Amino acid sequence: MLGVLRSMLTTLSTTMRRPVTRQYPESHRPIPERERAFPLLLWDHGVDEPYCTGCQACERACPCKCMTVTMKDNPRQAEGTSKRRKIVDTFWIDYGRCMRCNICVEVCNFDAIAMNNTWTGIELSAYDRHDLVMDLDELLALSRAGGIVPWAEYVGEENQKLPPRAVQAARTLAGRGPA
Amino acid sequence: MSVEQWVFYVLAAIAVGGAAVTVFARDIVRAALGLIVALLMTAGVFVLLSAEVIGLVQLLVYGGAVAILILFALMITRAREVTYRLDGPQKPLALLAGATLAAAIGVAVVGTVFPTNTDHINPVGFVEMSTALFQTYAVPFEVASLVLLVALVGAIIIARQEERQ
Amino acid sequence: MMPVLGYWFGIAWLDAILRLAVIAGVMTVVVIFLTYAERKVIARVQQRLGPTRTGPAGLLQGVADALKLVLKEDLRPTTADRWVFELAPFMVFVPVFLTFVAVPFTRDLGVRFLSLGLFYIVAVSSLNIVGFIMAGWGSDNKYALLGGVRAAAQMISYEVPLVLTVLGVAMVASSLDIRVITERQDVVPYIVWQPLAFVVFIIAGLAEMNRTPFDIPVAESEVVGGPTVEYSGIRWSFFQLAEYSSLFVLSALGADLFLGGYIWPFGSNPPGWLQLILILVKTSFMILMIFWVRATFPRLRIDQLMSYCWKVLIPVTVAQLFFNGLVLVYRWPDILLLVFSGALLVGATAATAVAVRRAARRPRDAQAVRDRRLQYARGA
Amino acid sequence: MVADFDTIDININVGPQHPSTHGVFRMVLTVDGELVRDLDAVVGYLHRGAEKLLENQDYRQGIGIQDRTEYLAQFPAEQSYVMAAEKLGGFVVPERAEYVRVICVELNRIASHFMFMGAYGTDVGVFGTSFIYGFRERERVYRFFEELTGERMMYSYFRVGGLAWEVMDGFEEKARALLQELKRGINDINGLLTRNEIFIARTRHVGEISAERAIEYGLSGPVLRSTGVRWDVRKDEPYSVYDRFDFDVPVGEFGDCYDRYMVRLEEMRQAVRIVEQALDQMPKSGPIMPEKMPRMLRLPAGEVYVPVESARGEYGVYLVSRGGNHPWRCRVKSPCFTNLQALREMTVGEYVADSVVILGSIDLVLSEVDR
Repeated sequence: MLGVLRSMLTTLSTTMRRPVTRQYPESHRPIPERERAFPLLLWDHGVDEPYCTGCQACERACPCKCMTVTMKDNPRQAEGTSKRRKIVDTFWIDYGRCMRCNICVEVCNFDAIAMNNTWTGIELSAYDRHDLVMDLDELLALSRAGGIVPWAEYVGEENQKLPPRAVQAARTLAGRGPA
Repeated sequence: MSVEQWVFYVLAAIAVGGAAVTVFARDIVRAALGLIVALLMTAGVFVLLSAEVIGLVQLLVYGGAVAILILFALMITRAREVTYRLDGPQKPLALLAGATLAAAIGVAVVGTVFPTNTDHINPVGFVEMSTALFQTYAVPFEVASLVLLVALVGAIIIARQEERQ
Repeated sequence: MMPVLGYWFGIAWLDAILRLAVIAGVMTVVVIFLTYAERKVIARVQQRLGPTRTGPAGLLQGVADALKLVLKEDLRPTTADRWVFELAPFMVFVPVFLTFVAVPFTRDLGVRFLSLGLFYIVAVSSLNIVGFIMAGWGSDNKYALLGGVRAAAQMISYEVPLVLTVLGVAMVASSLDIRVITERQDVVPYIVWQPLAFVVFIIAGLAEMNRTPFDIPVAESEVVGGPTVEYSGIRWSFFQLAEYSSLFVLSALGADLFLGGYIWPFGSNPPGWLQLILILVKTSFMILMIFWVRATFPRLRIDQLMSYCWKVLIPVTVAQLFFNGLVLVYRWPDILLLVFSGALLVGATAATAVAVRRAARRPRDAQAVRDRRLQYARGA
Repeated sequence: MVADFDTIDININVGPQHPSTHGVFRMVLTVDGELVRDLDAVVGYLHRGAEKLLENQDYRQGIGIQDRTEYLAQFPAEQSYVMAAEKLGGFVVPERAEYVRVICVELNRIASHFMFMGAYGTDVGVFGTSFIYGFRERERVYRFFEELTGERMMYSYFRVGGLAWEVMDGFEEKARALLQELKRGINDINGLLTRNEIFIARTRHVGEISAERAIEYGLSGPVLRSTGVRWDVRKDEPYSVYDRFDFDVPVGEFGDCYDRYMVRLEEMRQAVRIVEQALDQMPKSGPIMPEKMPRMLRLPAGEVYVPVESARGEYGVYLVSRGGNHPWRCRVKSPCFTNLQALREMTVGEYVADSVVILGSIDLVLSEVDR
């Protein structure tokens, strides 16, 4: 009988504590800096074009084959406004297949892809799974609007004592924009 | 007809219906449910006759306990639809017994002089009944309860025998 | 509701119909808010917020649920026994509905005040077992059948201690009229004279209502809702209605019988509004206890449940009845009622706890036990 | 005539959509009234060909599959896989990485056991309270992991040779604060269930299995230890840095459901101890990957089997490499699959209600059983 009473006291004590649940759509919990939602492409505001050159390293490294990338000659290199010889032509990521393993970020030579660490990457829902296939514009939209910046820009010049590449991997994704 | 009469006829009709289901249903659980309906309606008739105690006892004992036990037993055995004829060699005897009982009831009903003035009924109170049962007729009451005891023991013995086989 | 309704037009049957309508309305409202209260209370126990969306603080959640249930499709499995299946919810609901009739809430507020009220409630409430059996059998579903059989075994067993406890109170009050019983408690509520009866009343009541820790017939993790597994929509809502109204009725009854109802502790005739507050507070107390228990306890197993009933509850309640008889017949001082009842309560709980602990510590040849059970079942 | 009224056995199909089969597991019970006469376990509803997938992916990609194979104790699964690859390639893992791995694995063990406690309480019939208590604490651990790795469940944080990236700032303080919270959570579960007479009555002497039979079945983990066999890969075949910690291996007495619960409860406390020691001993800085790791990992030919003590028992990865950047064959020895074999023996002769409790006490992860 004492055990039963002890159980009841335990439940009584938790009744006195503060609820741990949240009113979700109204109140978001802060998500950590390293949050890995779905991969996004980054926008080079300096040159006003994507960082991505369409080299397909991520496509080859993707364990679930959710990416399709094609490359083209960069017309702006001919104009002289950009140093990139090649640039991404089309880029699709099927968010329905992506397993958010971060490997694409690790293999990217241009720091052109990052895992979305804002709520926009988490609150994804669609009535049709085809709506989860993102094209280049959609992938670039957040970065273009300043919602996510490359880690190098984010931490600033003075903090860039770059650790070995593998160590740094997670950091390359970081950097939430102002809002 | 007065309201009471209406109520009586409705109750009686349902009771007869339930009894008919009990007899004619091929599904044995349905038959038991029919029996419950008949018993409950009888309780209603008792209440209509201002014999509340008897009515409630009827509900408690027959509706609540006996019928449930029957159902319980039937559900465990799970004998569904009976597809074969249940007639046995005892059919004439059963007919005879049924006819005798019907005749007895009929004679009793016809032979009794019922009070015609229903405005003044003297309901038997709980206290009077208790006194009657536990003081005046204490010995017969206890003897009657012995029958139940014997039935219990008998049931256990039968169950044990089956187990040993 | 006596003074409110009076005898309308002096016509008995119209009056009866009106009273029934009043019960139906009150019951629905009570049930809607009880479901809300239960969700809220259990949520707090679990450090959650509970319903918050519908209406202020989620108050209209129950209404929304009720609406949803009413609008949902009413499904019937093709192999179900049509009449049995469709009538079962009403068979569960009607007896609970009828018990509502005899519970007095204040001296003047109640549907009917019967001189045999307690007996009436006991008799009528036993009937809803039939409904559970009908649902279990009529669904033609093995989970439902298992649940139905469990319900029958459980409810018929726990009927006995429940009756024996209220009988103890009736003996002390020497009346079966609930109003009389309540008003005899103007000085001391019967929970003091009969603590054992009160505890057993709650335990047996929980079992009668199929609530945790005795929710074996409807066990979600085993038989997935038991008899109600095939029901949906409005028919399922009748089971829900029955469960929560019986919760309310039983709590109100417990408050009347053991906690001094609308009388104690304010003398023999407090004003009407105070009576109403008293009964509401006491009923809520009972209901909260039951919710709390629900949020805390695991479920018993059917054989443990049965042996607890037949080996513990019934002997001690019978013993209490016997001692009550001695005290009342020989006119011993009332305090002995408390002594006997309390001693039985302490003894029974201690004995149960010790038995469980000892059984838990004692080693056992598991395989032999299982083989014996199997052989027993085979009747070999 | 009489024969028609005999009681008959009925088959009850529990699962794959039954609420308490912990995923898509199915068991067909033959019951006589409330007594289970026979049990037929059906697995395979969650087969996704994880082993085959592993054969087609390089060693880094495979880590993500390991997370999904064992979705409640992901770090032990990752650890087993990366340790197999390290053994094959002869890499030496930096000490700091080993400590971080141990911390992750043990926290993950706690999270997994919390999940068990919650689900088990629900199996026994607590109306969600134990579930929320368990999930509340598990959520804390997952928040911590999220901060560390960026994902709540599918971490892919361990890499062949070390870790994918450095721990976050304030790792140690956050871990210590987390442990304090977890201790309180363990006390809550303990207070709710351990001494409760109803819980004891429901689980004690239910689903017992003897030590001999358990070994014959090849059970492992808490299910084995509950029978009194003191066998734990961490102690008996120490891997990683487990030989540097002082911890006990709790064992049960009867091998019943209650003992399995108690063993897990005690294991949680021991895991807290391990994490505390690891935090003390951990080098404050240092590399987390060997100096020279090739960009694309190619392992020499050979075969290797590496078991680790997962939350559910011995989780092992058997790798066969024929050179190249992906395994030629990868077999996962999953503890649940082995433990599940004993289910029939444990359950037959018990009551229907117990079958769910026994199943819960094995602590299944179906994706790991079916792979």
